[in-house]
Amino acid sequence: MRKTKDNKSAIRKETRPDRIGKSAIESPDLSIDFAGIKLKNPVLTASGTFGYGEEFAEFVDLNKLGGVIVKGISLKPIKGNPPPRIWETPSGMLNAIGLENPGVDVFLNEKMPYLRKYDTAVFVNMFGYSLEEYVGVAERLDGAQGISGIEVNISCPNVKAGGMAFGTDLRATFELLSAVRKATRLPLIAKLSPNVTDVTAFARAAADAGCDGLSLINTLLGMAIDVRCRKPRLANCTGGLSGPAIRPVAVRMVWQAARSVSLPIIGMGGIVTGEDAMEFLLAGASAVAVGTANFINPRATLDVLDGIEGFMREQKIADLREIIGKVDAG
Amino acid sequence: MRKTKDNKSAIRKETRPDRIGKSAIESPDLSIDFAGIKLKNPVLTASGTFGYGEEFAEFVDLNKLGGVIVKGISLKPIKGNPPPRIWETPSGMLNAIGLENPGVDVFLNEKMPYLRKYDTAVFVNMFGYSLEEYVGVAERLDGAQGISGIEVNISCPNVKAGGMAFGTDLRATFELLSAVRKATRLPLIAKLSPNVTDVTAFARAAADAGCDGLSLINTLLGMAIDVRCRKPRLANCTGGLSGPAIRPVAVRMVWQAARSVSLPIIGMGGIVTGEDAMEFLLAGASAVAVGTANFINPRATLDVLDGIEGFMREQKIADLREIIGKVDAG
Amino acid sequence: MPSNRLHRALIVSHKPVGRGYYRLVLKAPEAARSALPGQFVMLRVSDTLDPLLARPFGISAVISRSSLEILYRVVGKGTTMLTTAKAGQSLSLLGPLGKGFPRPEKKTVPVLVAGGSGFPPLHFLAQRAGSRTHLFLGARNKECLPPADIVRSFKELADKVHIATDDGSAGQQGTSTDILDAFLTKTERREHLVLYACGPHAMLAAVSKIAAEHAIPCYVSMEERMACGLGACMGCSVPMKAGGYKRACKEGPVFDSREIDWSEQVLLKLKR
Amino acid sequence: MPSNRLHRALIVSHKPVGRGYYRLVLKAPEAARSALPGQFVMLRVSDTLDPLLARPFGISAVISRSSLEILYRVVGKGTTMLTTAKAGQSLSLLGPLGKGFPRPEKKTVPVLVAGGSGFPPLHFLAQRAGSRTHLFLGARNKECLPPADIVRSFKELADKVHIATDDGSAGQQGTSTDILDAFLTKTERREHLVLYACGPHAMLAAVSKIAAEHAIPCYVSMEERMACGLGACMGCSVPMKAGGYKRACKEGPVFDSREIDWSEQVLLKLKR
Ligand SMILES: Cc1cc2nc3c(=O)[nH]c(=O)nc-3n(C[C@H](O)[C@H](O)[C@H](O)COP(=O)(O)OP(=O)(O)OC[C@H]3O[C@@H](n4cnc5c(N)ncnc54)[C@H](O)[C@@H]3O)c2cc1C
Ligand SMILES: Cc1cc2nc3c(=O)[nH]c(=O)nc-3n(C[C@H](O)[C@H](O)[C@H](O)COP(=O)(O)OP(=O)(O)OC[C@H]3O[C@@H](n4cnc5c(N)ncnc54)[C@H](O)[C@@H]3O)c2cc1C
Ligand SMILES: Cc1cc2nc3c(=O)[nH]c(=O)nc-3n(C[C@H](O)[C@H](O)[C@H](O)COP(=O)(O)O)c2cc1C
Ligand SMILES: Cc1cc2nc3c(=O)[nH]c(=O)nc-3n(C[C@H](O)[C@H](O)[C@H](O)COP(=O)(O)O)c2cc1C
Ligand code: FES
Ligand code: FES
Repeated sequence: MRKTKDNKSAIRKETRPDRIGKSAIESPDLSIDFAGIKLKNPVLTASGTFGYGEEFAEFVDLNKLGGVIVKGISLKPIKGNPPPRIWETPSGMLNAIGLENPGVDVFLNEKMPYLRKYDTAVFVNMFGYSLEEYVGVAERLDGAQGISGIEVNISCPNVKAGGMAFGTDLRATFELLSAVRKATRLPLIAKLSPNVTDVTAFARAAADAGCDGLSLINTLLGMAIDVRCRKPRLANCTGGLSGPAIRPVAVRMVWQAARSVSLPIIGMGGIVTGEDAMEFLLAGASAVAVGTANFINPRATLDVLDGIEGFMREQKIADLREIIGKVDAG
Repeated sequence: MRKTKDNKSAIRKETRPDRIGKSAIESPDLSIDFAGIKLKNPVLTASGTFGYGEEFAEFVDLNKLGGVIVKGISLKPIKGNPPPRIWETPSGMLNAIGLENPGVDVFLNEKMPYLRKYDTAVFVNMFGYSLEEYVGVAERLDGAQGISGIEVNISCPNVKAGGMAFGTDLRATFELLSAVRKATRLPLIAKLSPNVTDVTAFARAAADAGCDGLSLINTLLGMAIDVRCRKPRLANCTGGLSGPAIRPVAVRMVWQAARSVSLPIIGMGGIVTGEDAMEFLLAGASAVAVGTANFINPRATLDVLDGIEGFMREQKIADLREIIGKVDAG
Repeated sequence: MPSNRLHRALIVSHKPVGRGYYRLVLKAPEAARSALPGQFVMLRVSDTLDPLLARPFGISAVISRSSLEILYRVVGKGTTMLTTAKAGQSLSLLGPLGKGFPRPEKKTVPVLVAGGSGFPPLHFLAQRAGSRTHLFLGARNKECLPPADIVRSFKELADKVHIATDDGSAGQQGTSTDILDAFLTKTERREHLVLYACGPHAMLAAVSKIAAEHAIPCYVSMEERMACGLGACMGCSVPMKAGGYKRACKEGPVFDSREIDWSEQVLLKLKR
Repeated sequence: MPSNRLHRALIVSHKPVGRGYYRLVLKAPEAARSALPGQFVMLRVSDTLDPLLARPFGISAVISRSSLEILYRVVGKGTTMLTTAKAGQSLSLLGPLGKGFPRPEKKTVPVLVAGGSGFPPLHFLAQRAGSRTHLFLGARNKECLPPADIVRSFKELADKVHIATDDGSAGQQGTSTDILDAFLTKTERREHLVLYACGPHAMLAAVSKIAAEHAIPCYVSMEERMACGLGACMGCSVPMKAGGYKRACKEGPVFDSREIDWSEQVLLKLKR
């Protein structure tokens, strides 16, 4: 697959008159152009919930996915937080993994070769504990083969420095993303924090810094307590809330962001079914990422894809462009 | 019941040496002094989920509750938002009632007389569309009989002006609460918005403005879309997410706020059982409010109360002070 | 103070009855004793937190002094889950709730109009109202009509059952309101007729209009989304002509059709 | 590419077996064929979103070429809900997962140590390991031991079953590690002994210490909280002496006890 980055800001693709009409509906067109990246379909995997692809290859033909967003990568290997790291909550879960990862060099040497075997877009989620580290990772990724885009995580609630500290401060967000922008020619997608008063301000900051797309949302900061031990359920004390519980917040933020900037958006947060995904597309996302659902059903990505396709057939929708952002909010 | 407001900032009550030891555990002491208000127990009803008490009197002996927080009251009657106003989500619900209420005068003339018949603390939740309206309501409540305290809602996500517009701006929060503070001698409880980057800053602003306590959290701003009609599920487009889905976010915010100010806190958000309530108390809340759970079980308040009492017995805890804020966060 | 409206109701029987419907018989003596046609109950379909809220269902019959009947259509998550409840288990039941249909007077000839899955409360009304009743049933096609057993039961209870389907696969071709209008037009003594309708909003608006044209009293049962069923959440509001809203669960679900602001109603709710 | 580890497994039988345990037999031919002692499966207890995550359970036996057995204790929301699943229904099953116990060599005398509800994977190991096996069972009191049927089954499979209870209500008074220590101390030919342990972390740490003192190889099964079971979420981490963490679901749940950093482990996890 060729991964072009021309015609960056466009979510659009050329009209194909031959695919309009009845026959088109029988096999609806799910391909999209996301920030200049051609995707077979809008279904991606949310970072940190799909490993580096390999973990799920037994269940999902990676070639069928719109793309894989890998677990967050940093300059140096990171050990992560002590256990317990996860806790289940009503229709959701808390995690405080602490961004455990083998570092960018090991990733490029040991994980990318596997992913390159597939004809699917690869997005590398990355982060740092300082601006310099972010830039360092971006520089290394810039040279690497087979990477369609970089998803910059400025919103991880589970590390003290870095992560959310950037993503909840407008100025820091702008400066960080601007610096990363200079460090790479790859398409840049800013993954925004939902733990802010006004997500649209951060969306604009990302646009101003030259990003090509947005991902939202990351997890909501949460906490649960073991009332008998009187200790937090997570050793890290607080963690990130994900899963269906947060979907209404996620749909709202995607909708708000889509109305305030023209960048294409990867929507995520609690997607389990094709209909869930449709909510995000209608709210204005050009693609979606399936996260926590992978844990309860390793084939969730394909089920979501089938659901979207089935819905388009049922509703006689030939092309995703007839859906994206098309909620009638009165 | 006498409702004093001396010794405002204290959550504490006098030690009663006669109640310590084994016998105390057999009937644990659930009474608390919340901002100078004596409560029989820490279980209150969250505003907007328990009507004006009367609606639930058939299921709950109001005399058994720590207190009733009534549906939000404004200066003039308010019609509310057009339907649909509610939508169910995974382990939660969205609402955009739009603060429908009969206005402060009707409230005082028609609803308060009923509540005064009970020996339970009454907290009046109130709001306005302008600072002047907030002040106006506070002034009227100030003179009224049988009101233990005012809960100032600066966090309703469902009205365009007012509500959340105040609660997400630090300066507006401080000015509004200061003005309301001047308008009444009743204990003032600020109900904070969870839709902010840093809830502790708002907690401090409320303390600085002279509030006597905090309530948190109000609902998270959310949205759901009917994918077949391509319309928001709520006529108001967005709404407030409540219920068990948001509990981890609520516990986290209570914990953060309790560590940053010394005001007593009413914790709420997804409480369904006594154990859920214990999480809030351990996180630092001095009292709890049961909200959405009233809809799925009209006796939820009493079940929560029984659960807390049973837990204290099981754990041989004689007094709530042994619990409040006692999470060991390492 | 155990309320006599909050029950653990034993499932006496629970069976599919065709056309996507289930018949659920619940033992809840206090509820059965006091239930009136048009009232409803809130049922929790499971003890988990998803689905969270109880579901409202009209009472379709009182079976004995201690049991009542619910007829429900499987439409989504909650009703699908409900189908797995077995006889012998019990469910949390809140009710009877709301105000029922005003009781037909002695001379009244009740004209019942049911659209979609709106027939259950009307079935209970037919059961109580006696044999003068006329029933109008409308559906897209035969398969969308109420279950055959229920149609039979209506035929036993009522004077006449008038059926219309959009495609003519059963009864006359047309909508229930078409045949209702024709019936009213040709009926000579209209002074004792009273309309009772339940179904989708668009159909209720149409029935309401016809009632006004023929100057016949008309009561409609408004099935709004509900969270509490008790008048506390303010979620189930119905727009009133006089301005403001009333709560379907408390002041309704049955309203005099002239009270309702159908313009706004229809505009906003065409979805249902 | 239908994976052979993701199944809709038919419930062949599902019964309470006493002392708070249930025995669940599932038809999952591919899983049954390849399962090894120490491996586990993830079961979804319902199709709703609450509880959300699948629950991990050790495989306690392979019953036939096509069925495997799960023994579980009812401890919370998920296991309570699971009890309502009926024979004839099917459950989503992912597995077998993880690495099992290293297969005992010909001459090995396997010494199994089970605490709390940690016995199911050891039961499968006993089934495969043959009659030289010794089993140590410990519990607070008689009622906290594994179900009587299972104890009996262990007695049939193993050479000797050693029981200890804190209160002496069954077997010897003391902990399983007390009697294990005594056994090892008095055993003369220790070179063929290999320890296999499963249970609460504190007990595993104690067994690990005893193994080290007696210089006997020791494998422990670490039951961590899990979300995915597939090595993707990084939620099930076990701290390693060499630094960093390994995933219980992928590199485990069975680890050589010497690999694990028990200091941090015990400190953090005394809750379980
Ligand atoms: C007073 C009243 C009486 C009713 N009586 C009956 C009856 O006798 N028999 C019957 O089959 N149904 C009746 N309904 C409708 C019934 O409540 C819904 O079909 C049911 O709640 C759907 O639940 P679900 O989880 O299966 O659907 P969901 O998955 O929640 O939704 C599926 C569809 O049903 C609609 N819906 C969901 N909840 C409600 C609700 N509370 N009210 C109306 N529509 C809803 C949704 O908008 C959606 O389109 C009544 C509703 C009301 C308000
Ligand atoms: C590899 C592995 C094998 C296991 N094998 C068995 C077995 O064969 N038989 C058996 O009865 N149990 C086994 N368990 C434990 C079993 O997974 C838990 O008891 C179960 O998940 C509890 O679910 P619940 O919803 O009923 O409890 P919850 O309501 O979720 O929690 C109740 C208690 O159980 C603990 N718990 C919850 N989830 C887990 C988890 N994933 N792992 C460990 N503890 C947990 C909680 O900390 C809490 O104290 C195993 C666990 C693992 C990781
Ligand atoms: C266990 C876990 C690990 C995650 N790790 C990362 C990560 O490394 N980088 C990142 O940007 N987001 C991470 N996320 C957030 C998800 O990518 C996603 O934004 C979030 O979970 C919401 O989607 P969901 O509700 O579908 O899971 C993680 C989420 C979970 C549950
Ligand atoms: C239907 C509904 C109406 C509400 N109305 C009000 C209100 O008038 N004033 C207010 O401060 N909070 C209002 N709330 C918020 C609740 O008081 C509470 O803060 C929130 O729902 C979280 O608690 P819960 O998850 O237990 O419901 C309302 C919530 C719901 C669900
Ligand atoms: S359903 Fe709550 S007020 Fe009617
Ligand atoms: S359970 Fe997810 S990595 Fe082990």
